[in-house]
Amino acid sequence: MSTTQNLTLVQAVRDGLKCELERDDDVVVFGEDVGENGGVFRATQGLHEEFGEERVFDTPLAESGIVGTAVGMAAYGMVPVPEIQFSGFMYPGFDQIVSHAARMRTRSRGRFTVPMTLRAPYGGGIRAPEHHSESKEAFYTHEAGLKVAVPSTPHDTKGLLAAAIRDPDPVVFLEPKLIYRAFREEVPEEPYTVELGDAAVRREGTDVSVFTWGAMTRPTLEAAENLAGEVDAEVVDLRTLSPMDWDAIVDSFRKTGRAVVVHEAPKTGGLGAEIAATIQEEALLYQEAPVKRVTGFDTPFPLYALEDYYMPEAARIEDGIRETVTF
Amino acid sequence: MSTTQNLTLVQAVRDGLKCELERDDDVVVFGEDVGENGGVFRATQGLHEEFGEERVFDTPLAESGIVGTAVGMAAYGMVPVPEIQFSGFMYPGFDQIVSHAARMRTRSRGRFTVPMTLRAPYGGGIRAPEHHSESKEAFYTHEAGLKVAVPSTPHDTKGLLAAAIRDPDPVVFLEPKLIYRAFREEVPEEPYTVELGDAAVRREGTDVSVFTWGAMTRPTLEAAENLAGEVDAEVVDLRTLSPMDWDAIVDSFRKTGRAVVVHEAPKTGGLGAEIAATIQEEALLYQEAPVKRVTGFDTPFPLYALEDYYMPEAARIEDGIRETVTF
Amino acid sequence: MSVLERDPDERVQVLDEEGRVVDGATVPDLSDEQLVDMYRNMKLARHFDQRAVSLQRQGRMGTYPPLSGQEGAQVGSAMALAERDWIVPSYREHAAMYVRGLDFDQTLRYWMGDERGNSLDGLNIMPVAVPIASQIPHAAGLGMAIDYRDDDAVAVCYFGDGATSEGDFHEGLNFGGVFDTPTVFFCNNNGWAISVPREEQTATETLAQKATAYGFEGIQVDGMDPLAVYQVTREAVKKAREPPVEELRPTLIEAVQYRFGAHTTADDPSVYRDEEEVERWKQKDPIPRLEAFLRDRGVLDDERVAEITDSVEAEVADTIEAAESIERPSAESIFEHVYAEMPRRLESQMQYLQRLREQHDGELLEE
Amino acid sequence: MSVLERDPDERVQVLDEEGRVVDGATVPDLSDEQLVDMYRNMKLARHFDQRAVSLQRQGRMGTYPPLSGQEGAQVGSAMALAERDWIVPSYREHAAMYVRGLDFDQTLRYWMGDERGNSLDGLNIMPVAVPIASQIPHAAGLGMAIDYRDDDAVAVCYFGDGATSEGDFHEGLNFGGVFDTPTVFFCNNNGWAISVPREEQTATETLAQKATAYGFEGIQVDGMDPLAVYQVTREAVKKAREPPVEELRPTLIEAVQYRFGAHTTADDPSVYRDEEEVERWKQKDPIPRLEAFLRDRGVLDDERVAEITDSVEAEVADTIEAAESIERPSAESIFEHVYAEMPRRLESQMQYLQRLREQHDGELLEE
Ligand SMILES: Cc1ncc(C[n+]2csc(CCOP(=O)(O)OP(=O)(O)O)c2C)c(N)n1
Ligand SMILES: Cc1ncc(C[n+]2csc(CCOP(=O)(O)OP(=O)(O)O)c2C)c(N)n1
Ligand SMILES: [Mg+2]
Ligand SMILES: [Mg+2]
Repeated sequence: MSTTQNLTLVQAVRDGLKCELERDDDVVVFGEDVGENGGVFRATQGLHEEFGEERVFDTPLAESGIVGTAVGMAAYGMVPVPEIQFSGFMYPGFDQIVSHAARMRTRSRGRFTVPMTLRAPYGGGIRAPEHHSESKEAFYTHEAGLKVAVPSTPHDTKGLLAAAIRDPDPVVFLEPKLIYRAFREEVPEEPYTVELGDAAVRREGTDVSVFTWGAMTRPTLEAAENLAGEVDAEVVDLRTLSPMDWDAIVDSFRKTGRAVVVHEAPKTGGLGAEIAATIQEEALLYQEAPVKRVTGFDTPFPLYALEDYYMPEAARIEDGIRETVTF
Repeated sequence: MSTTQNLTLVQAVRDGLKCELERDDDVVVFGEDVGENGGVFRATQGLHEEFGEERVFDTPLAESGIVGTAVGMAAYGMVPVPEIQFSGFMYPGFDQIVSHAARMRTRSRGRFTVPMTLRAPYGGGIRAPEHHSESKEAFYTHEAGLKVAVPSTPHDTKGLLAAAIRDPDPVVFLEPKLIYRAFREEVPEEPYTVELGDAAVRREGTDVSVFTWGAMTRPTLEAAENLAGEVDAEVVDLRTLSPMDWDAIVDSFRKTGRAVVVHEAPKTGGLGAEIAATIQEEALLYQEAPVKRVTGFDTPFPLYALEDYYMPEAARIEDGIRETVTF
Repeated sequence: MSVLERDPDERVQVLDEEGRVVDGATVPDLSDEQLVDMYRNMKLARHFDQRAVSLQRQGRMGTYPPLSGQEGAQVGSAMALAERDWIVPSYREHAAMYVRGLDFDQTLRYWMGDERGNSLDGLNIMPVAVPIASQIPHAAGLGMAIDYRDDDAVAVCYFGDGATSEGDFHEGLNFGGVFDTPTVFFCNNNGWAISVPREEQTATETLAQKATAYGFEGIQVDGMDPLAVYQVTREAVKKAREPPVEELRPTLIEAVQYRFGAHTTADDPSVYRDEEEVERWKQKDPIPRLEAFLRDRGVLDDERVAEITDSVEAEVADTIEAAESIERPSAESIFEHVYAEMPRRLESQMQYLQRLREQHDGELLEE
Repeated sequence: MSVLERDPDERVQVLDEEGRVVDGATVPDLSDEQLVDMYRNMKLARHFDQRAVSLQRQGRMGTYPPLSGQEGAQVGSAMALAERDWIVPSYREHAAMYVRGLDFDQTLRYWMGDERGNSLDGLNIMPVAVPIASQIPHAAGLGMAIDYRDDDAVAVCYFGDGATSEGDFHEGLNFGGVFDTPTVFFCNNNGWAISVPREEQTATETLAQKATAYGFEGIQVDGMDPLAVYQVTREAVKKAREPPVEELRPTLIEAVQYRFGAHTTADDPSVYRDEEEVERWKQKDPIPRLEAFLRDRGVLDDERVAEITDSVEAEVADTIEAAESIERPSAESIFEHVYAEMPRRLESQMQYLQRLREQHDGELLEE
């Protein structure tokens, strides 16, 4: 058996980066404050010292420049792993993401590709200033050519990150910062991958399927546990949001006939909509209740005094599950 | 009766701008090539001459600058009506749209507002180069604080545009360029508004509700006509995509029990998903078939040799309707 | 000759590190009262800042961006404006906002996570802008609007050294040049953008020279010399109002300074910079410099300084008291001010939240 | 002394409008054969351009961006590169791409709406970039990668005068300066961005002076003088490979030129500019200028010119024939190359389209 380390999620990010930097000389890590400072969340701590200025470096404060130069490096055969300091600051680089990273392969019929992994801490719950609590994964899942992953455990983090970095296509890798340091898990020291596109059933159940990802996985599991006895809920952590594991979703739903989707992002146009739409498309005849969405509201993410009202929490999720099974 | 003019859709844009420029001195129109050149689609033709350089002017080639200065002008009390030359070029200004235009009111608790109308030609079908055929309305409808409108007729164009310009909130006004000159309609010379948030039933029917907007309205109506006798389809032109007219959608669906959504945008995460999700949420017990989505594919919009395969056309929509009524 | 007409590499200074007037410099024409005000504003800002950091440490406030070291640039520039002028701040301009009329309790309220601290009613201040450089095009747009209305105001836009690398810096300044707007682009070059030093932001020698790319003047000033900052800003504002023939209204001011503390309370500067560097810059502290100058001028003495210190402490204590005694914002306020009129879907989401809270005896979702 | 070491306001020129070598200029060290090649490349590009415009008029091609007038800048710069160097084009660099190995039938294919024209197999050319200025950070990134690999290549990035207003211009050049990349930023200043004249893009006198904002050199060159362009580019490339001590590798070249025709075939320039202006610039046409120089040098005569004209016409005719005889891309190719491996949902969308076409007897969706 290989040795393991007891790591938090953010330490697993760091460990994943380290393993990939060791494995492949073409991998480079860069962004604002990722060098000597080791990242504002310490996700790149020590990597600058260990791999040197050429492999792990700071950039000017310019997100379009960060993503745009990554596209150029990728065209030359490198494997860029840029960081955007918070997902709310990806927008100045949005054009480079959707117009170039996502399309270079199509545009050049496979001649040029962008095997970039664009990391960003995402989601709310840490009493942060404005724009620091966004979850707008739906922007990226609506853009063909991109993949999107969101881990929910330290083990998955390292494995999904490795898979993303080795993936020949651009992956937007959103890290749920609320749980960066929330708990620890045994993580192999060896490099390994967790395949992109594979959901994980975190709790088996027969009454209702609850689909979620990232930081919402924990309150969702908590809600499921609180309801145990009353309701037997299956909890599926989607892990990769594009491409989505539709088989896992539809299979679970065919079994239970009821579903709840939990996400932090605003309800309208969030991924809950796509999941509900697909379920009724593929399995209407199994459907015994509306697919329920327990989500953030259709408002800007409020400043932190009110963020606890905004984000789904176990009690709210429980209510959603209960309503769905009693429909 | 007031006098009317026989206008194309793009002429109605121009007429709408003209009326609002006349009505309110605070309205200014600007963007790339909207001045002397009158816009690359002639949507602002003659306005520079008529209203002068102060009211209608060219800007440097810089979308973030265009939207960002509009936000500043709005804060000072003006009513900016910037144009982005094609909706595919809104991304360099995306941060200003989502981080500022959408949020200024919330952020300042109503002290500062952005009554901007951001116009952009949108959609495919005109054999245009890469990035000129996008329909990514779902990006804007997922962002709270923005409104989104897409007209489908010259009459609505003038009225919706006036409503957008007079609206105290930022409106992303997407103009279906495929039908800019496709047909003419009688349009009152007088200013008037078509209320934001109101869908229009374009064809009454009892068997199935077909929801669509913009350039897809015509092939959808064509499909409905082709099926007349066989299927009695109701066609609803949503016109405003945010806020959506949920009452109209759910009412129509309660009547027919079956629905099809037609849009050009990619399927996954497109507005069809939100409509399907809402229908099953609000009216599952009426639902006799899956809500069908007839949409663009989950690929980048192809270069024009293949665009006809990408865009829904009447025959494809007919198939979708038929499948839905025979489910 | 205007101080603006200098070689951009030559840094404007009025006071040296000991607070003595440097050779050839003219002391700006400010009354003793105004000078004492300037001093008091800086003292107040410094004390406020220290208290704010400790509120954060005590868990009474969220992340906070301190300004110690940067009082000279903020107070000096803001005092150079007329009542009708506007400022467009980033997130660190607490002192400039105070000078322009915003009480510090509002600033605290904002950093305590309450948007109402940012509503700025009746003040010519734009709200705090968090995305770096994104406020710069707003300032150009304000200038365009001021011009359109034929008003006589000037908009002063604050941003950091790191901000000069963003596309919005470029687009904002370029619009300023093209539309010849009454705007002062005021760069608080505090040497660092979190951990990235100024030298790694750009390969130029100065930031002021970037004005060359927009066709208007750029000038470097000692940002820890409040008199020099006042003077340069006043001339830039004057030029914006009444530009000489053949000259454009905007100016890029690079105020060279240093932040003594962390980037924000979430940052640990010891990871990336030496204590020795900090000590070196503390020699340029704007507060003792102006104090020495005013003592020398006979406007301040021990007694007056003690009085000011006391009044500053009392004001900050009141401010904190005020900020902490305000009632929490209501849950409903999440839904307010998203649109002028609340759309039906939002209303039903608000009702859902109200129902939820009732069902759970108001317990749900309370910390 | 390098030609780069000039006042940025002084425009480099080798040939005057009559094709005579200007006082003090050195003719670059090119063989007669190379010079004739340069001439032929420009003639070919001009003829191709005229035929492409007429293909569009006849409905045989979609929107097309013509280059007539800009051959000197494109051919002169591209010929200054070594085999291993890269170019990063916008959408108008057909001639530069040709010189770097891309046949014109590929260019036609692309503008006929077929992505395969953009696949550029085996060539050191990045694909056509449509969003203005967005390719500039790519060129900086290429340079960073070249550096990382310790390769000896240089990346030349083309963009227009309008592009200099975009944030990506700023961020790309700033990264170039900070990371000291082997990049030449080549601005085709053709006087207009669609209908907006250069004077309304920015308030500066030159575009070259914008290099001051990034810490490296900027230089203006007569973009309709292929020899001057060749020379300036060659020196910029040389500097990028072997920078003198204390100098940065990148250069911003502003090649001042004019587009004789419309912005694209969808544009009508008579709305915004005078025929008289066009005529004035036609005096500087790079083709007769180089022809006069080469006749004078005894390298060209009527016979040789006629031969070249014939061969150019034949080549373009073959090119068009080739482009039009290629089979249409398949409907399935919409789904290919979106990802390295086709996700299942995409596969089922492809199958749906195939089923649809079968059901409708292949009639559906065919023009
Ligand atoms: C667009 C954007 N990217 C990144 C950040 C995260 N961030 C906050 S402050 C900061 C450094 C800013 O440096 P500078 O402009 O010098 O201003 P200073 O804080 O030193 O006053 C960064 C990177 C942000 N707020 N916005
Ligand atoms: C980001 C973006 N905005 C707008 C456009 C539309 N557009 C295409 S070409 C052009 C003008 C470009 O001018 P310039 O940079 O001078 O290049 P030129 O075409 O003259 O070579 C514009 C506005 C675009 N392609 N991309
Ligand atoms: Mg700084
Ligand atoms: Mg141009």
